[in-house]
Amino acid sequence: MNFDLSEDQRLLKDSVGRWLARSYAFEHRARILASPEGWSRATWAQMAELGLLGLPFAEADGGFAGGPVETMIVMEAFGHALVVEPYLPTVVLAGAVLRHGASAEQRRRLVPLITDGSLVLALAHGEPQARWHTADIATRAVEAAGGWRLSGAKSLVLHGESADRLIVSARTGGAPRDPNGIGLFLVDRKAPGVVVHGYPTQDGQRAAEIGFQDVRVPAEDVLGDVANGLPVVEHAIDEAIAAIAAEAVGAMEAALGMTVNYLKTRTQFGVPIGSFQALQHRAADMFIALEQARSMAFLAVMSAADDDGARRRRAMSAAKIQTAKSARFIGQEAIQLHGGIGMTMEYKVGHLFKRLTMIERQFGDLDHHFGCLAAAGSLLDDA
Amino acid sequence: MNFDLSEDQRLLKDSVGRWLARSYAFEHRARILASPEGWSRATWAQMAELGLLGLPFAEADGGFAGGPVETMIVMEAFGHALVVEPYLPTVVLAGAVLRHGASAEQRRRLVPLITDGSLVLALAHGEPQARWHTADIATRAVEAAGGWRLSGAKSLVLHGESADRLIVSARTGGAPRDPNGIGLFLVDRKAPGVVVHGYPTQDGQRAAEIGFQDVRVPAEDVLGDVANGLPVVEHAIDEAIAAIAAEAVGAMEAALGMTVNYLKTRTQFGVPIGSFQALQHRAADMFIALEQARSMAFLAVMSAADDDGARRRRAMSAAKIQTAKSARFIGQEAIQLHGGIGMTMEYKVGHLFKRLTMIERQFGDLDHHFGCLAAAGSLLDDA
Amino acid sequence: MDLRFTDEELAFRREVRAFLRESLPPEIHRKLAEGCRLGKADLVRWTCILHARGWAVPHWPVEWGGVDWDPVRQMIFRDEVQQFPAPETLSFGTSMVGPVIYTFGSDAQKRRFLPRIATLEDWWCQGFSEPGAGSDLAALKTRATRDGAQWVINGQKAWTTLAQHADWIFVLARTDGSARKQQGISFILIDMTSPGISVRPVQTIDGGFEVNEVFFDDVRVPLENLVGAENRGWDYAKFLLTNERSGQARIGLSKARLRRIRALASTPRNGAPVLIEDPVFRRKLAELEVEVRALELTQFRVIADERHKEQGRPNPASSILKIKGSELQQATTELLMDVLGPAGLVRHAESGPAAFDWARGGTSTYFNLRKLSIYGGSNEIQRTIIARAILGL
Amino acid sequence: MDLRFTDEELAFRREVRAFLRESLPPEIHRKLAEGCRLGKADLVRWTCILHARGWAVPHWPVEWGGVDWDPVRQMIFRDEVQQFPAPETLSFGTSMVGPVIYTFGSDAQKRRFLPRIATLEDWWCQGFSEPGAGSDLAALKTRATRDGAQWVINGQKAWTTLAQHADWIFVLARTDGSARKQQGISFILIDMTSPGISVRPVQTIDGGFEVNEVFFDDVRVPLENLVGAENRGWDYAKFLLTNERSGQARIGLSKARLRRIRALASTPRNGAPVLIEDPVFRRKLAELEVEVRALELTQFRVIADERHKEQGRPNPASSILKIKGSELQQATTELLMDVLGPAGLVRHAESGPAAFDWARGGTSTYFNLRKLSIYGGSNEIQRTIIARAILGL
Repeated sequence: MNFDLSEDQRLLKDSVGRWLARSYAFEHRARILASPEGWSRATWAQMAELGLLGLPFAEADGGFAGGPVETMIVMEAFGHALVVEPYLPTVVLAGAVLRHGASAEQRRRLVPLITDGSLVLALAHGEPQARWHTADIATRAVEAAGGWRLSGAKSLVLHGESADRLIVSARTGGAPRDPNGIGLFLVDRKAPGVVVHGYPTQDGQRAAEIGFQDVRVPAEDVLGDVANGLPVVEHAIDEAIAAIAAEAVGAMEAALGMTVNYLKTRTQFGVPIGSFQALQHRAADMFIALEQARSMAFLAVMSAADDDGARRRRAMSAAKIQTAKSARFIGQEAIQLHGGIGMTMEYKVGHLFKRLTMIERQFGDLDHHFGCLAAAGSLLDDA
Repeated sequence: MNFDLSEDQRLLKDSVGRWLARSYAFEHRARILASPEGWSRATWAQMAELGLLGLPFAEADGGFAGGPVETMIVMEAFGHALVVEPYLPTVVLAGAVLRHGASAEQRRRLVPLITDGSLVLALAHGEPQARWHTADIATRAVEAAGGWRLSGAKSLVLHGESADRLIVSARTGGAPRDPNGIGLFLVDRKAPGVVVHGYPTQDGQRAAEIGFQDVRVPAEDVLGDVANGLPVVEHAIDEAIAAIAAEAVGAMEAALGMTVNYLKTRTQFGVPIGSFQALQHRAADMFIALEQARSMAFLAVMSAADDDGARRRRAMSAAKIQTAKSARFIGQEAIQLHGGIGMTMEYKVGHLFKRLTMIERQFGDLDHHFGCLAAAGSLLDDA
Repeated sequence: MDLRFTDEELAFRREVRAFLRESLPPEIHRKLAEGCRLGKADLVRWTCILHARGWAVPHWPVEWGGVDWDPVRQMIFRDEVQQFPAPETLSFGTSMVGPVIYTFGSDAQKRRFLPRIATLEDWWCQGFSEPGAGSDLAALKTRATRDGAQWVINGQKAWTTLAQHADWIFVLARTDGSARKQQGISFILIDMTSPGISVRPVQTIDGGFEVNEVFFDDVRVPLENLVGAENRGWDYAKFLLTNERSGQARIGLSKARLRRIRALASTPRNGAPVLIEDPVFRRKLAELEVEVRALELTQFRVIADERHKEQGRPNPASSILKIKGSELQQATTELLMDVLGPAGLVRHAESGPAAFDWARGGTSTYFNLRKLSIYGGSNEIQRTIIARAILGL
Repeated sequence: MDLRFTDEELAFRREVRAFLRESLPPEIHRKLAEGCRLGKADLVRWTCILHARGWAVPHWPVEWGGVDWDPVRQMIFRDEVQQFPAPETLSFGTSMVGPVIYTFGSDAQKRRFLPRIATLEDWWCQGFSEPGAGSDLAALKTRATRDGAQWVINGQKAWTTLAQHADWIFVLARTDGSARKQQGISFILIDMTSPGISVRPVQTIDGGFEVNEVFFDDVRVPLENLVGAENRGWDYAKFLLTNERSGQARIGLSKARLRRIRALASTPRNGAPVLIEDPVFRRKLAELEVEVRALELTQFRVIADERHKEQGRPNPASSILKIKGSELQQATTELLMDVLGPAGLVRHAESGPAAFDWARGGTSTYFNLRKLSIYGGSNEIQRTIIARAILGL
């Protein structure tokens, strides 16, 4: 058991941290958010240069052979800086689908394009009726000459409007909530029959509702077994949960840091408000919540590669629960301890709060993951 | 809408308060607790003199025509002083069964004996398998020449060992959890076939497990309709819930008062610990919890006579929930803010905590009443 | 002792409800029910309707347009308005400066200002907080210096809600710099069109524009715009803030939100299972219903208690209403977000998809209502008031 | 970075578990599993068994009976002992005064005391707190004045756990009344059979006798019973208290209790429905399991961190372990009470009915464990440590 970063990992952490401090200041991010696409292709190119976009892929596929720890390092830094670029959909989610579900030929075709920044991907999986249930897929894929035809609707597709290509899950068989009978298809966002309606989410990021009307997919763009795509998606979502748990840790750390700093410098009644014991104790509780979340983010990261799917999902649900609880508590307390200034768009802490509020719910809220965990038996025996 | 006590009610409150302050000091109570029966017949006689034992009964039956507000006044004072006498089983619980379920002839026979202190009663209703479910009755009553014969087991009968007579619920028909088919029977505690095993409860009060082996009950000791006794018991339990909600308010008020006093007088680091803001805020939260519980105790008291059983039970569950939450919070915080001294048997606040812990659970714990309320629809429309 | 409403009170409740049903424009109702922001025009329109009915300022003295309702009827009226939900009148006028003027103001001030507050011809805002004076309000630095027949105001106010619409602002300003902190403060009424005033709107995290910074640069105000006595403004402010506290419970709003939550959770949508079937969800809903009911009764008690108190004396128990009322509004909004599920992630302000319209206002209300535990005397300040004024710590 | 245990560590875990299974007397195991109090004889017996295996004081230096385990193995050992559950050795000796003696004591003290601590031939208790010195420990008033070759001790200690069984007590006493509060305190070892010591047991709310008052009336102690330097006792106490804090997480106990809860909730009893079927109950259980798991990982991190720190330097993060560890022990006991239902109302100490034996120990453990957030530096003190030492407030 050890928590030490390797030499390479420490270098990665330093370089990403330095780059963001230099190139992704809060004011710069505000301008990116206000731009039409809501993210920055210039920043994306810098990420490619830094090697971040190819991080989790095997060298044989054109990547840099990073693992979950490397992704954690990057995402934690992104959480600190509130990065809004399409890293989660392209590199984490779609990246995981490609790693676990695509053929070697497909990976060799696609990974270099991701790595050099010329291909943005999105995972179009969730549907309007599904709430958080991953198997609730009604989009249908019907075999047609030399390929498939997709019809259906996908909801809350992260960066769906900006993506060059979409990874779409669709039912090739089975009843609506059957975990079997789901295939994965690579679809050009501009293909005939694809209708994209993009919009901002509450934290300023972008998502889209996407309709598919008899969209043609050639056979070479089918990813893996057309009846067994769900485990691939679930593994990708589990990796994404680990990634946003790390992102949340970064954002919580930033929120706590800003709060402590504010408590030290803001004076009322002639003294810094950080000298008031009630506020000190609440800051201490924020610290505890942060460290508990950090511990569970480690668990998620370490479980991301676990091949025992049931144990992996228990760990992810547990990590998601702790992340959600800590994120809610730290976010709310950060605003409260800042007072009015925390409520304004001009100040970073409110944006951290909003991002944390979204992370709480992304890939399933507390209730959903408690349901999963309660159904999965005891967590204690996994230790 | 008004919260004012009438002149008579104010007098009652003053006289009970004065009597307890004089005659029921903490040290005196400790001696009573240590006595073989665990309660005091001398105190009981004083209660009779003060008119407390006949309080809720109609004048025609030999009582003093008090209502739920009078019971609240008495029970709140009892909570303050941690009274351990069998008032709840005799006057509140059995009293309510007699008022709602007995014949005029039976009331005329029994109420004067209660009023003058010569008859102690207990309600033997709960059973080992029932947890908190009032309809879960397996004790059976079979008709026999000129009366009935009872067989079964009752659990946690308050003051069951001291009672002269027991009011026993037993099934005359229906399946185990059927709300119909339950009758009520008056049984001499010393009758052949009654086996009583008394023991202390965690707060120092007394209860008993009672077995009934073919116990004979003459026809004149059947209380009301032999197939429809459950609504009578439930009404009695509802009145008891209102009574212990008031008792809890008294105990919480005493615990908060002791805590505030301790915060003012205990010095550490050269100042009274009540000058520490974190402790001030926690005392403020205790005060809020007390006032919220007081409000719901009022609701319970005002609903005790509500003939709409469903609405009455919603109100009682809501009051029980608020009581339990406030009792747990105030009890725990009172100990914590006292520190070590609160953990000792020599000091009253620990006894208040223990009684509050029992009240939390008596007649159903939080989970039980949340279940009742969640099944009963919205509380908001009763307002 | 009787917690039930009398038949007359119940009839009054029905009368208010019927009036709301008949008179509230449906567009305004819909916006409120969905937790969306009203425009100035909406509120002016509704205030005129209330005024026509004689109910714009029912809690005021009858001679200034009030209705002779006892505290219970006042409470029923507010509760019905909040539950319906219908708009409440602009509190800065009707509940803050109005009562200060009719209690402490001159006859000329009463005649001049009160009628226009009642009809919302004058939109008022509150100039109390400053960048350096939040919880420590008495640290305020804005100064009013006398120059002939005028005050000259210099300084900056912060978190001035809806100042962008305001015709008038009431400010606390320091008129005696040598006095102790709480003394030497005066309560002054200022025309927002006065030269030297500038307003900078500040966007809040829900995306809305509600608060402002207001700058005073040699703003000249007639001497007669001083309310009451010079240097006694702190007393009037305390009177005002205590009134504000009691009004902040807004139990009717929490009840309305809980009803919306129950309705949303019971509505099948896209064929997904309804949330109301989930025992954990039902428990959370029941938990909040119990707390709201308890606070409603606590509010009854505070109101009933008012009859026994001398008029105008602050009741520290009103701090309970502020603390629990704000916490319950925040908690109900959290539960609303739980009901929304993924739809809560969508921002509706601009180009959000119509499929999520049912979820409109949920998440942004959650963001917006974080203010409740901060403003009007933060909940930390209220806890300190309870500890000191009630518990004697 | 690797959170998994190595194969060797897993084998070690199995070895410890096998030893416990073979060696722990079943009566002792049953008492612990039911949350009942062990007698002195039980603990002496078990300490001898551990000592025979060489595991009585594994965390000590090897020369004094320790085992050369790294921090991870130490943690695995403690965790297995707590989870089993098996008794932990008497902490006043093995974890408090023992480490102080082998770190700061003289060679003579080491030779004299350490072996008898390891075998529990000497039962130690802790004389720190006083009636006027609880959270403010440095306010202690017990004095040691030098008289020839002896210290003369006068004063009173409070909350002295298990002093009624003790052969020895280690006390903090003031040896220089003129120095600043934290200075002028010395760390002295006192034979409990010395004339002038009296012990008054104090019953706690769970009905047990665990704490005592200890009075010192002209108690004479040889000068050589001073540990380390005169007037430096506060440093040794801080060293000791920080060790204590890390040990207070007792995650293994919370895990064992959660397993007992799950087992009880899954056992049909009298034909009533099992609680584990209730989604609300399952949620509460899952909630605690997540928190315990998180704290376990946090503990791993603190332990891993120890390798990077200089030996003996207190890690303020250990305050997290104390706060959350005590809160989780208390929370698991609350949930246990929920499982017990009506049976939790019964007192088992004396004549409780056998039908409720399965519920034994639940409620009284709940009462008893309220102490956890009070002693060993109250959780309020720990929060202040975090705010100051870690956050710099």
